[in-house]
Amino acid sequence: MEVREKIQTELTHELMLEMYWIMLLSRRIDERAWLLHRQGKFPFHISGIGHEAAQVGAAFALKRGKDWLVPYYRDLAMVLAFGLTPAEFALGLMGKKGEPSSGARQMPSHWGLRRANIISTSSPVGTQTPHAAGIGFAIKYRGDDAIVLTSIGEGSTSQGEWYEGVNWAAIHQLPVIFLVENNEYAISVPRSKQMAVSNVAEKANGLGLPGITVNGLDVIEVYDAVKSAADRARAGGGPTLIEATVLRMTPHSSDDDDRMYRSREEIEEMKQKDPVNAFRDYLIQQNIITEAAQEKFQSRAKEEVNAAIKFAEDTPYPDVEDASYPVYAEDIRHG
Amino acid sequence: MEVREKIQTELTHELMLEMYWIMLLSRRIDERAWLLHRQGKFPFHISGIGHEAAQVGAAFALKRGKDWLVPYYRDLAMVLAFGLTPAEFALGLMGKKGEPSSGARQMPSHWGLRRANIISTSSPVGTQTPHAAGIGFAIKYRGDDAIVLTSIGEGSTSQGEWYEGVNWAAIHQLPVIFLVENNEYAISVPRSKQMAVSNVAEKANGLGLPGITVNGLDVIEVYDAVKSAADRARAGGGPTLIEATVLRMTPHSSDDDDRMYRSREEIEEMKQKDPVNAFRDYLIQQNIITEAAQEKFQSRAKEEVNAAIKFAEDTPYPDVEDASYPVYAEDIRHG
Amino acid sequence: MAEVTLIEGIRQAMDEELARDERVFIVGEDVGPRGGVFRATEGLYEKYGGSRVVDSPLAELSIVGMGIGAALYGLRPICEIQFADFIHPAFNQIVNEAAKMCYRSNGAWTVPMVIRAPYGGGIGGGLYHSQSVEAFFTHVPGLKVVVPSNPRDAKGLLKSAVRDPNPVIYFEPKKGYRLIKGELPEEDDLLVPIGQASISRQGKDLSVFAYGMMHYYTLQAAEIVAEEGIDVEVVDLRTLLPIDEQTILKSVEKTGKALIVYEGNLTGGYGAEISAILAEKAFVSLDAPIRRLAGPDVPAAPFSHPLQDWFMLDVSKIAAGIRSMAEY
Amino acid sequence: MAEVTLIEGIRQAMDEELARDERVFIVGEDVGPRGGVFRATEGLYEKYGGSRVVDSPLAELSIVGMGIGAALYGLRPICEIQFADFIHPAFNQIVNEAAKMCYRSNGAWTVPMVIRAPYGGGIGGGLYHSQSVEAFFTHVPGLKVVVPSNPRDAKGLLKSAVRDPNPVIYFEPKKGYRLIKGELPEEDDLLVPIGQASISRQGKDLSVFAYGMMHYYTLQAAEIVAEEGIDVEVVDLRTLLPIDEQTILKSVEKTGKALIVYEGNLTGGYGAEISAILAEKAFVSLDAPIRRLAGPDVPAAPFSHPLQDWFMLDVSKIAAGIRSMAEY
Ligand SMILES: Cc1ncc(C[n+]2csc(CCOP(=O)(O)OP(=O)(O)O)c2C)c(N)n1
Ligand SMILES: Cc1ncc(C[n+]2csc(CCOP(=O)(O)OP(=O)(O)O)c2C)c(N)n1
Ligand SMILES: [Mg+2]
Ligand SMILES: [Mg+2]
Repeated sequence: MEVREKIQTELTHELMLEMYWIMLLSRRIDERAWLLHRQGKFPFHISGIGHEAAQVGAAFALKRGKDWLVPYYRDLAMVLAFGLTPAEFALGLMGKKGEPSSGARQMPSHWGLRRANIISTSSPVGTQTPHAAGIGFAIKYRGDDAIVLTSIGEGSTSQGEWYEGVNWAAIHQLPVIFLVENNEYAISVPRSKQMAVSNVAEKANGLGLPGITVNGLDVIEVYDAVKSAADRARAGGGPTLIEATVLRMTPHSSDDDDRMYRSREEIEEMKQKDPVNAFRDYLIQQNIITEAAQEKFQSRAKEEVNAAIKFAEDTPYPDVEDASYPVYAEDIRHG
Repeated sequence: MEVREKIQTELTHELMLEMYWIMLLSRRIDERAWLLHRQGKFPFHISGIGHEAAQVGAAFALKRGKDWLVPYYRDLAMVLAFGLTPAEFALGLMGKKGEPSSGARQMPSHWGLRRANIISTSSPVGTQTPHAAGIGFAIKYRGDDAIVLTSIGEGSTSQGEWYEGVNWAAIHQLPVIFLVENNEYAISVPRSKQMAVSNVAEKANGLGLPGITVNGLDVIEVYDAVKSAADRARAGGGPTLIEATVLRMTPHSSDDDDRMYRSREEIEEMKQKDPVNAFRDYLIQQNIITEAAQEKFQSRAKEEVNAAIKFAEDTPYPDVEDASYPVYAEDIRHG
Repeated sequence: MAEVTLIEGIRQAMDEELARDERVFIVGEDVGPRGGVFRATEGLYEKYGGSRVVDSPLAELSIVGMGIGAALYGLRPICEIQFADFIHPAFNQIVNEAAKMCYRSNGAWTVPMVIRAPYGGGIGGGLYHSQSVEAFFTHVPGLKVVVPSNPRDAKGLLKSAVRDPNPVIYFEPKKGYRLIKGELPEEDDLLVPIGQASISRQGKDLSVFAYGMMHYYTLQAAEIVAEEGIDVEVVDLRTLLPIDEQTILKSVEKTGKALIVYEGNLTGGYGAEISAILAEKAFVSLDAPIRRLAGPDVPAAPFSHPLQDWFMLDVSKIAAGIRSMAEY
Repeated sequence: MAEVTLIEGIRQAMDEELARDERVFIVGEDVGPRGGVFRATEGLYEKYGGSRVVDSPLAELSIVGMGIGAALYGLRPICEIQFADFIHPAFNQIVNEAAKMCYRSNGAWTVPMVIRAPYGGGIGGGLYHSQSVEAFFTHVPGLKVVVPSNPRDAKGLLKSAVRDPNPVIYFEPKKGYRLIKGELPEEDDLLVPIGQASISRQGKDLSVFAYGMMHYYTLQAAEIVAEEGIDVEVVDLRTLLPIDEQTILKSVEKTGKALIVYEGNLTGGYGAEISAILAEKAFVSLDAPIRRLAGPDVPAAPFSHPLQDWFMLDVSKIAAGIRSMAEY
C-alpha cells in the first residue's frame, strides 16, 4: 500500500484499526472454513480471501445501521463489517439452527440480515442489481437519508440483469453504488472472455453514470472512493460504478480445482500482494499499531474464530417440522 | 440533405435511383396500409414512415443475396430492399395464404424470408440481438464471406437481451452491424426515460466496439457509414454499433394514439424533414433524376401498390387444416 | 350499482389503492401519460404524478426486479407487464427471486408486490400478443396467481392483491377488458379474498371448471345446454394458486363429472393440475373420465383470423364439450 | 461391454458427435479448459479446440440466444446451462424464440439445438443448485424434453438430441452423474430414439412412472417391495415431451393402478400431465386413485441436510408410496 499524504479526515486511527480487525477476522475464519471443509466437517465453502480490502473499505464508507447492502457471495468481510457475527457465519457453513440469513435453507455465504439492512441474496448472479435499483428508488421515493451499495463479480456484469439494474439507477439518478470486485476470473473464465472493454469501469460510459477503477487491495483507496460516491449519492447526485481490482487467491469455491486453468506461479505472485498483510504493514509503518498490539489482534481473532466454530458445532440442526415454512408471508411465525 | 463532395464510388446514379425507388415504394404501400386499416380492411398496421432513409441506406450497403438480415418490425423499406415484394407484404397485412414469413401465423411486419437470408422475427423486442451474434459467430466459424446486420429501436436497447448480444459480438469480434433506429420514442416513452446517455452510440463505449451516430434522414450518410462498417466486418475487423437518428412520423402503430403524449407541432415539424422528399429533392437538384422521371416513379409506385393490394385481396385465407403444423421440424411438408 | 367494464374495475382498484396507501406505486411501460396501451392506468398519472405512476425503460426483468427491491424496502409496487407474452424476460426475477424470498430468508424478507399482465387470445394478436402463460407460474410455490372473470372480482381481487404480503401475479383476460361488463356494488372498499373459487352457477349434471375469458364463455355455454336439459355447475376458479381444493372437490362429489376449460396449450396446462387433484382425491365420486378442453398444442393463437378461430375455444366449442361429457 | 458412469455416457456422446459432424459445437460457462464444473466436457477443449468448445460470458440468455442464431445459420449448438436453476434468464429465448421458430416461420426456419442442464437435488446445493424445472418446458409446444436415467440412455439420447432438427432440452440428473453406473454396448453409433418411454421392469400389480434420478430410486424400491410380494411395473419416461402416451396407457390398462414419481414441486409438476392423460384416457382401467409422489411445495430442496432429507424423495419413501398404493 502506498503511503498517502492526505486521507479522508473521517478515517481516524481508531477507525483504521477497526477496519484492520474486520479484515483479519474475515481472513482467519475464511481460512478456518477451508480447513474444516477439507476435514469433511461441511460440504461447501466459498471464499473472500484477497477481496477483504475492497469489502471493508466499502463497508466502512457507508453509514452502517442506516445504509443498505445488497452483497454477493464473496462478501464475508463486508457483511462482518455490517454486523454479521462469526458465529452466525459458522452456523451457515454447517447448516445449523438459527442461521440468520435463511434458517439454513440456503448454502453458506448467501447473505441476508434484516437487523443490518442486508437483504436476502440468492445464487443466480446479477439478480441483485435490479433489487438495489429498486431500493434506491424507494429511498428516493420516501426521501430518506440512506443509500444502497450492491456488489458483484466482474464476470457477472455480463448478465443483462446487471445492465438493466444499473440503467434504472442512472436514468433516475438513484442513490446506489455499484461495486464490482474484479478478480479477473469467473470460475475459470478470464475477463477477456466476458467483455471487450479493458476495465469494468468503462461500462459506466455506456450507461451514463460516473465510473472509476480503484486498487481493491488498498483499503484506504477503496474507502475514499466509496466515501465520495456515497456523499454524492446522499446529496442527490446519483449512482456511481466503482470497480475494485482484487485477487481471488483461492479456487472459486471448495468444489473448484483451479489448477486446470491457471498456473501455480500466478497464485504465488498473488501472495506478495496480500491485502491483509499490506494493511498490517502499513499500520505498523505508520505507527498506528505496534507489533505487540498486532500480535494481540491475531490471538484475539484466533479466539473468536474458535468460539464461533465451537458455537456452531454445539448448535443443533434446524427442526424438520419447520422445513415446510414459510413459503408465504402468512406462514411466518412471529415472536 | 447536404450535398456531398465525395460519396462512395459504388454509389452510382443507377444505385441511387434504385434506392429512391425502394424508399418511395415503401412509403406508398405504408400510407396505403394506414388507409386500408382505417377502412377496416385489416386489424393492424405498424409503420416505417420516417425511417426509410436509414433502412434503405443500410440495406444497400450490404451484399444482398449473401449477407444476412435480422430486422425489426419497422423495417418495411429494408426488407423490400432485400427482396420482399409488396404483394407479400400485403398478404401479411391481411393474413392471407402464402404469406412467406409465417404462413400468416404472425402479425404483419414480423419479417422472415428464407430466400433472402432474412431470419424469422418475433414480437418480444431485443430477442433478435443474440440471434444476430449467433449468426455472426457461425459465419466466422465457417469462414464465410458474409456479414449480418440487425436493427432495433432505441427503446429496445434497454433490454438485457440487447446488451448480451452486442457483448458477444464485441468479445469475439464477430461480423455484425448493430443498427439502432433512434426515433426518440418507445411507444410513448421518450429516450430520456430509457437511458442516461444522450446518444445510443455511447453505449458502444461500455461494450468495447466502435459506435457512431449518423443522420438517419440522409440515405447517403447511412449508406456510407454502414458500408464502411460492413467492409471492416468482412475483413475481420469486428462489429460496429450504428445509431441512425430518424423520425417516427406516425403513431406507434394503428393501436396507438400519440396525441396523448406528444404535440401536433412536433408532428408538423417532422414533415419538413421527411426523408423521402429530401432524397427526391436531392436527386432532382443533382440532376440525377428529372421531374418527369420522378413523376413516373410516383405513378409506377401507385400501380405496384394497387396490384399488391389487389393480389392480397384476391388471395384466400390459409387452410384451417394446416393450422396445427408445423410445430416440429418433422411436420414440415416439403416440395 | 353501476354497470362497468372489466378494465374499469381494474382501473378503479388501482385508483383506490393509490389513494389509500402512499406506499403503492405503479411501474411499467407506457403506464404514464399514455395511460397504458389498454388504458388500464388512464388518468392515474395526471392524478398521482410521475413519481407514483412510473414509465419504466422497455425492460421487463428490471420492472419486476426493481419492484422486488422497492418491496423489500417497504413500498407496494404494482408492476405492469404490457402483455403476458412479454413476462418471460422477467421469469428469473419472478421465479428465482420474488417467489423464493420469503422461504429463503426464513421469513425475514417478504415481497408484497403485484404483477399485472393482460393474457389470452382472440384479439388478432398472433403468437406474441395472445399467450396464456399461467401454468408457468402455478408451478411456483411462493407465488399467488389470480385471474378475474368479471368487473367485481377484477376490482376486489386486485385490491386484495395490492394488500397481500406476497407476490401476486394478476392475469387480466384482455379480450374481456371491454366485452365483459357487470355491476359494481357501491362498497367503500370492495375486497374479494384471494384463495377462494366461486360457484358461479349451481348445477347437478356435471362440473365445469374455468377462469378468466373461458369462464365468461362457459357461463354462456351452460345456459345454452340448460335449454337442452343439461344442468351444469360452473366453478370460477379465480385464484389459481393457492388452489381452493375444497370447493373443487365438493363440486365433483356432487356432480360426479368434471370438465376443465382453459385457453392455453393443453399439455402441461393448468387444467392438468385440477385433473390430477380430482383423480387422486375425488376418484370414488367420478362417474366419467375427467376431460380437458384447452388450446391446441401449437405455440399460440395464430394471427390470420380463420386460424385464430381454429385455435380459440368459444361458446359453441365449450357447449359441444359439455354435451359430449353429459352423454357419457 | 464396459461399465461407465452416467456422466461418462454424456461425455462420450458429445465427443462422438463433435467428431462426426463439424457443425456441432459446445458453448457454455467453464466448458473449455475447466471441462465443465461437473467435468462433462472434460478433454473436449483439448481435443477440438476453443472454436468448437466455447467458454461463454456468464450470461445464460445469450448462450441460448446465440445458439439459436448459430442454428439458424446451419450449425448444431450444444448449449450448456451450468445448473438448471440458472436456465430461467434464458426462458424468453427458449420459450418465445427457439420453441416457436418452426411454427412461426411456417417451417422456413428451424432451430436444431440441444440445451443441456444438470437438475435435481440431494447434493447439498440448497435452493439454487437443486431445482427440477422440467415442468416449465413440458408445457411448451415446439420443444422436446429428455431426461436420461442410465448411462446407455444418457449417451444414446444425447446423440439423438444433437441430430434432432428441433430444440431439445436435455436435463441431467446430477446426483446420478457418478452414482449411476451401467453397461455401454460397444456400438459404433449408439442412438436411443427420442419420444419413447421404456418399461424398465415388468410387473402386474401397479405401474410406477418416473424419470431421471427418481427412476433410479424407483427401480430399487420395486425390488424391495417385490420381496414383500408386490409386483411393480416401472416405466422410465425418458422423453417427457412429446409424451409416449401409448406406452403409458398400455401399462395402466394392464395394472389398473398408477403412481407417478417426480422430485420437483408437486403442484403443477410434470406428473400432473401424466395423471390428467390417464384420468381421461385410461379411466375405465383404473382400479384406484392416481397418486403422485413428488417434492413438497416449498421453493426447492433446502441446504441443511436434515431439511434436504425431508425434501427429497428416496428409495424408502418411494417404497412406502408403492405399498400404500398396493393396499388400495
Ligand atoms: C445465473 C448464474 N449462472 C451461473 C452461475 C454459476 N456461477 C456461480 S459464481 C460464477 C462465476 C462468477 O464470477 P464473477 O462474477 O467474476 O465473481 P467471482 O466469483 O469471481 O467473485 C458462476 C458462473 C450462477 N451462480 N448464476
Ligand atoms: C419484450 C417486449 N416488451 C414490450 C413490447 C411492446 N412494445 C412493442 S414495440 C414497443 C416500443 C419499442 O420502442 P423502440 O425500441 O424505440 O422502437 P420503435 O417502435 O420506436 O421503432 C413496445 C414497448 C414488446 N414488443 N416486447
Ligand atoms: Mg470474478
Ligand atoms: Mg423508438
